[in-house]
Amino acid sequence: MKHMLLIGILVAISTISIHTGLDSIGLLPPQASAQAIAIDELFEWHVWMISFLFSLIVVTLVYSLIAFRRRRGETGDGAHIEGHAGLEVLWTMAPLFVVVYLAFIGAQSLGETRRVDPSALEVDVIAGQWFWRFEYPGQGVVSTELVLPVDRQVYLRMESLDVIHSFWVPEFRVKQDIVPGQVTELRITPIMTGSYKVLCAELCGTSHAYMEAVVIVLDESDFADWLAGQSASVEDDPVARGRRLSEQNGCLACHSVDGSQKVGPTWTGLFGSQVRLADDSVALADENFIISSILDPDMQVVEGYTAGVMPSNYRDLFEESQLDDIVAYIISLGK
Amino acid sequence: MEKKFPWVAGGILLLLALAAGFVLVSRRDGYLGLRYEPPVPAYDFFLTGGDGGQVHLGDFRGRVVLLFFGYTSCPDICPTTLAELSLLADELDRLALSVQVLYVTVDPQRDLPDKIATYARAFDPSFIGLTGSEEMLTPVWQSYGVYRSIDTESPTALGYLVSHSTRLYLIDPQGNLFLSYTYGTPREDILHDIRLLLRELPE
Amino acid sequence: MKEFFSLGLVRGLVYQFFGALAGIGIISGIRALMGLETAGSFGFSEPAWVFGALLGAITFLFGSGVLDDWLKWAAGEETADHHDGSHLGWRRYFGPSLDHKVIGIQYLVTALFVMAVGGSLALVFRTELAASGLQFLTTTFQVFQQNGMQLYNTLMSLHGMLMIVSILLGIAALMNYAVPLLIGARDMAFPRLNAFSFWIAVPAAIILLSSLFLGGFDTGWTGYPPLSARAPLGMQMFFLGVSLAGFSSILGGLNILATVIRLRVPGMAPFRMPIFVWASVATSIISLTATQLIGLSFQMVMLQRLFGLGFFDPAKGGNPVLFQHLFWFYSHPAVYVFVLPGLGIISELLPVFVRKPLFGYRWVAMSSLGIALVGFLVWGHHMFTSGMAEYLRVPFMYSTLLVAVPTGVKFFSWVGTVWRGKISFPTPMLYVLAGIIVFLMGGLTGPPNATVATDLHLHDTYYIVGHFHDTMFGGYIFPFFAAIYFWFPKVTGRRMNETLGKIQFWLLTPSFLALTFSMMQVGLLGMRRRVADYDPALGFDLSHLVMTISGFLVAASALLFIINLIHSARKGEPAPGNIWDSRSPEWQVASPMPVENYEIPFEVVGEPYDYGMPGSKFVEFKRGRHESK
Amino acid sequence: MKANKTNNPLRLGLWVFLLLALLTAVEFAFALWFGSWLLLLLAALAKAGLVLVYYMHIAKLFKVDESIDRESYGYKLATNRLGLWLFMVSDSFIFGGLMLSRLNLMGLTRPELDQALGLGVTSLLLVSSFFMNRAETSLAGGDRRAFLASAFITILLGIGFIIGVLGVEWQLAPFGPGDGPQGTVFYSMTGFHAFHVFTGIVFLVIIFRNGLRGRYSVEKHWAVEACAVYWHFVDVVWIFFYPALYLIGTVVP
Repeated sequence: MKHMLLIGILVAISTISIHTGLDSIGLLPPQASAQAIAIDELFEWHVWMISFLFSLIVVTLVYSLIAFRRRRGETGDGAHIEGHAGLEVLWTMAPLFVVVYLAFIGAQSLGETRRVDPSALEVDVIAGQWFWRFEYPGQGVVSTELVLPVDRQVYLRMESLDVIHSFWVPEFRVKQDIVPGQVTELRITPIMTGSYKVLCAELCGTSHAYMEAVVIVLDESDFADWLAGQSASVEDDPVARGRRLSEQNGCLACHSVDGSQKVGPTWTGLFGSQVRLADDSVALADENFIISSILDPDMQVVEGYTAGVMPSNYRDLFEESQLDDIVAYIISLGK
Repeated sequence: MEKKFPWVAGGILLLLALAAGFVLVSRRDGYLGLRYEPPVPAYDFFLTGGDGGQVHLGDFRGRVVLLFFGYTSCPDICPTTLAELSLLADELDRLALSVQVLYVTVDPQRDLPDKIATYARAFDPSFIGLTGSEEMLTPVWQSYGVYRSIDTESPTALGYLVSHSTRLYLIDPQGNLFLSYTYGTPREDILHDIRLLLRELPE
Repeated sequence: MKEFFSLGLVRGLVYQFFGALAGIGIISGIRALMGLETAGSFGFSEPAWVFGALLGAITFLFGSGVLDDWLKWAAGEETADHHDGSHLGWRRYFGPSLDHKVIGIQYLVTALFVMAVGGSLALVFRTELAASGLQFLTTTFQVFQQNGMQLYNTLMSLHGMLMIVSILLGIAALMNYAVPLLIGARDMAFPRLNAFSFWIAVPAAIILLSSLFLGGFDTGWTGYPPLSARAPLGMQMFFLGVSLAGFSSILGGLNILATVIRLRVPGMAPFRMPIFVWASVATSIISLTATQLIGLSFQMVMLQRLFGLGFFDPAKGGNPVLFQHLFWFYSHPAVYVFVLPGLGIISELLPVFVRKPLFGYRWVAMSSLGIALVGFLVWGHHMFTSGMAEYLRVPFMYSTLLVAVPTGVKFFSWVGTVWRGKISFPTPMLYVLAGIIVFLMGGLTGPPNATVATDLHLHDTYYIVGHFHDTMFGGYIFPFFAAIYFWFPKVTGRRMNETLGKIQFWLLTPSFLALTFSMMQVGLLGMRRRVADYDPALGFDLSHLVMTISGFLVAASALLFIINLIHSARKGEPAPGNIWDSRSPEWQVASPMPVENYEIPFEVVGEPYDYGMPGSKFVEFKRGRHESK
Repeated sequence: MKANKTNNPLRLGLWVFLLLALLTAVEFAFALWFGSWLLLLLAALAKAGLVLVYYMHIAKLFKVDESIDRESYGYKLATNRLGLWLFMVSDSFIFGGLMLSRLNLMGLTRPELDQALGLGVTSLLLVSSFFMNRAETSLAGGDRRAFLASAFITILLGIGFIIGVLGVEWQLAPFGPGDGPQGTVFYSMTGFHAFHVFTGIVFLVIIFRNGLRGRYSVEKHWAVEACAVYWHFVDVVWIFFYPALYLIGTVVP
């Protein structure tokens, strides 16, 4: 009995120390959404269970290793104990109940994260190979940054243009894959203003690591000003339209506009330059070179870059006028 | 092995015959629509009819109500459903008096009272078209689980489209939500259910 | 020179080379006749490469000679039951042999080779990830028609699948070598099928590795479409390689099941079988059946790429989530295939070093079956965020958490076994204990992924990477090392060096714990899985440096293990007798194990683990001449 | 009527075949008048059960004598039987996966196919199953000539099935492999099944050739039994694939 008592104390000490140790290093990102609060509560349950079960097994194990180690010169075997039916039933049924209860509170916590607020702000999320685009249907605004009002649920209706992506903001906790061919939904209620990052959490190809966008949570009035500002500025200047198109469709995710080295060739000084191609021929970067490079990227691959990286479905994404705007924007980036 | 075969063969054929019979029977006396087990009281509402007057769902207590949600500039689903219902009304002949079709709008901005009423009556004089303000209609939509959203991107000749859920609800004479049908359910199934439901009622 | 070419492996490789060329030629010829494009990104069109690789695998089998007996039977000739290959010496390991012990060693060496390759790929991308920003896998870096980031994706994906293939080969090595010995059988039920199961894995591994040189693939080891439907040519080699390797696992499972059901010695009732045999049966039930689904899902994407069948192409009415259902229906039971043998090893070895019966033998045996069967019902927890039907999430949460119950029975029984024993700590025991603790960490970090709400945060993060490295090391790597240290004398008649073993242990365990702890720590804070780079502002640089260093230490310990293995094989301390004083039948016979296994057959007269009961014996040899304690 | 050893099982084989044919007709009727997938499933299960019990002799799997000598032919025969059945359990997971994909992609709708052709190839396979049983039973009864004749007929019928599916059906189908879910489902299911019919034919040719050379005796003819059981397994797969492709639910144009 002496062993049991000692082990009991050690297990208690170990559980508490593990739990406080884990808490002290700050396991989770800041809570910036109502969903985060519900999820972190459930996570707290898990941390307690992990600390307790780890202590229970490891302390008992290490204690036995020390207490029942073979002393020097000792021979013979240990106690001939084949088993104990009562114990076996106990440590089958007890975990069963714990596990079913855990699943029950897990279901409740899931329900908490999926609470529907009918007056939610609807935002359509468009994900494509390696960029994000956010459209506010009610207000007719399109932006490469997800700007949200605080304390108001946002109802994200998400579509993918090519492969499976996944919308995830660590501070909001919840994550939802975006599957081509269907619309997936996600509801988030931001509770803390500030700026966070949307990350793509499903491997989607070469630049998956860099597929991210900015999320800005503003209070109600700032958000209204931002909305007004956005919808007013529908330019009629092709270069501005070209710039907006290039941002929203992920061109600038791979092509830099300041000459810096990115996945694809830079656009500064591209127009009118002599471009050396992979097959050692040289081409003049005029309008139709640029347009053909957009529509069939693998036809004329620039030297030092690999074919098959740039998506080739722009043909059904852009109309004629939009291509001209993009060319105008490239021209504006200087000879 | 050899001796038992006739019994096995007989057993199989008997089993299949029984199964076929079971399917046949369950088809005949059961309701074909999706049944609310137990029937839930239908949300009672006051909406504006063609003459501007208030129409109360409760007025139709004692009769079967076929409730459908749509709008006048709806290109496809609503007109086909209403056409089916008008054919159904003809086939009901003597039972027609104890069945009432209500057509509630999901597009209050454009469907003014007289517009939706005349639209409904065009399919069958007995049909009643109902509309109202957004605040009056929202609770009705929600309680019947009607999903509606205005699509601004795909404008057609009739202005913006409203995508909406297309279920047809059957409210029994006691005012309970009893059955519901998906779009495209053949007319005979609805007719079969109405006859079954009304026959159970004491004449 | 002629002697060199007579080796089955060499002839197989030569046949594979020419078979592949012939396959490419045939398809290119047909395409030319049909006026289709014959050139492709790597010289030939994709269908030519795929058929070439497939034909190469088939001709490898003919060349290696593993089909010879079957071909004779088809031709109506009789063949000898057992070919006695002992006259060949070491060369019998390089050709098809029917002896389960030779096949076991062949599996072991191939497993270690594949693990070394897979592990070193990890070191490459671990070095890149040591600091944020791209250091050498940059966008302008070019090799095998892949830029730095594409190469990262390929290395990461190949690391995943190569380690899985090495685990499958490793458990096949343990099961093939030990199960016949433990149940007193002369050999496996189907020796030729056993040889075929090994030799199909060799061309499969070659094809899998060739994906690195044929443009790589960027989908991770899971190969989700639509990304895998548009990946470079290397994707097809990956799919084909895994499908072929799957046959090795399926037929291996079939063989183990038939052997255990049909060839146990008289008196060995089911509940008197060694516990590792129970674990092998549970594992084989899964690998026999579920493995077909990963083959099917991969072949479906291959058909989509080759012939345009729109399984997972939304434009053709396909459903990308269907792939995930089919894929995970295998791939979750697969992780139980990986760990069940390891847990069986822990339950088998613990009593020997604790000198005490396995606590609750029947419960532990049933828990293996329990894990295997419940394991079939839980695959949905990989898809909580995938856009599958909403109503499926809660049921899969309940079924996933239910798996923790039989796993718990194992842990508690191990603690029960250790209680009031007489414990000694040779190297195998160290690995068994570390296996228990590391697998416990793996098991306990599981439930947060099982409850849907927390999984919404954890899915596809480094927390998951830490979780499955814990379960894989605790459930396979540590018990695998323990088993080799334990059974090495039966193979070579010598024992492995204890001091080297302990050095390797104390080099491996702490660094591994640091590796997975940092993985989980950064994962919780927002580090995504499968990314070539991470934002310096997140402050993960230190943790990643720790991970890279501990990765190298783990690799160093693996290297030390291989040195110990090779050194001890020739110059290890001779160990002919029952050095662990085990009751198990194979230790009652002199080492190294004779080809016939048990010239004098034995009968089961007692319980397998009655340590501590004076005078009790597990097995009794028929004519009693061969007296043993 | 003297029920000697050979014609009793042969007559049983005939009765089983007739019942299978009747059940196929019943299945067709179920599809036409009831259109309830439950009835189709029951009919398919009944047919599969009949083939498993009477043609594939599943009972032999459990009537095993443990006590005989481990190296004897009888003991090895029982082990071989277990191995074959384990293989078929494993292979059925591939067809299970295909069936689930079919249900996921098309639900209770089916591709637009020629019913006469469907019934035609199905009866070809059913008749071949009968002759396969007749071949195995004749050999077990010692009648080598009848075995060779029936085996040859089975080969012809098998080739006829493959020509019917690949040669005729694949050309006539109103959709290509890439046209929507119908193409995907139809070509993958019939393709995987036809491949297994092809391997069955190779197996048949081998046992036919060895049979000609007198390699098989009444006591030792495991290869023939294995070929028969495998052939019936491929037939059982088609028993489930046929309603899933031709009979269930409503046609999608």
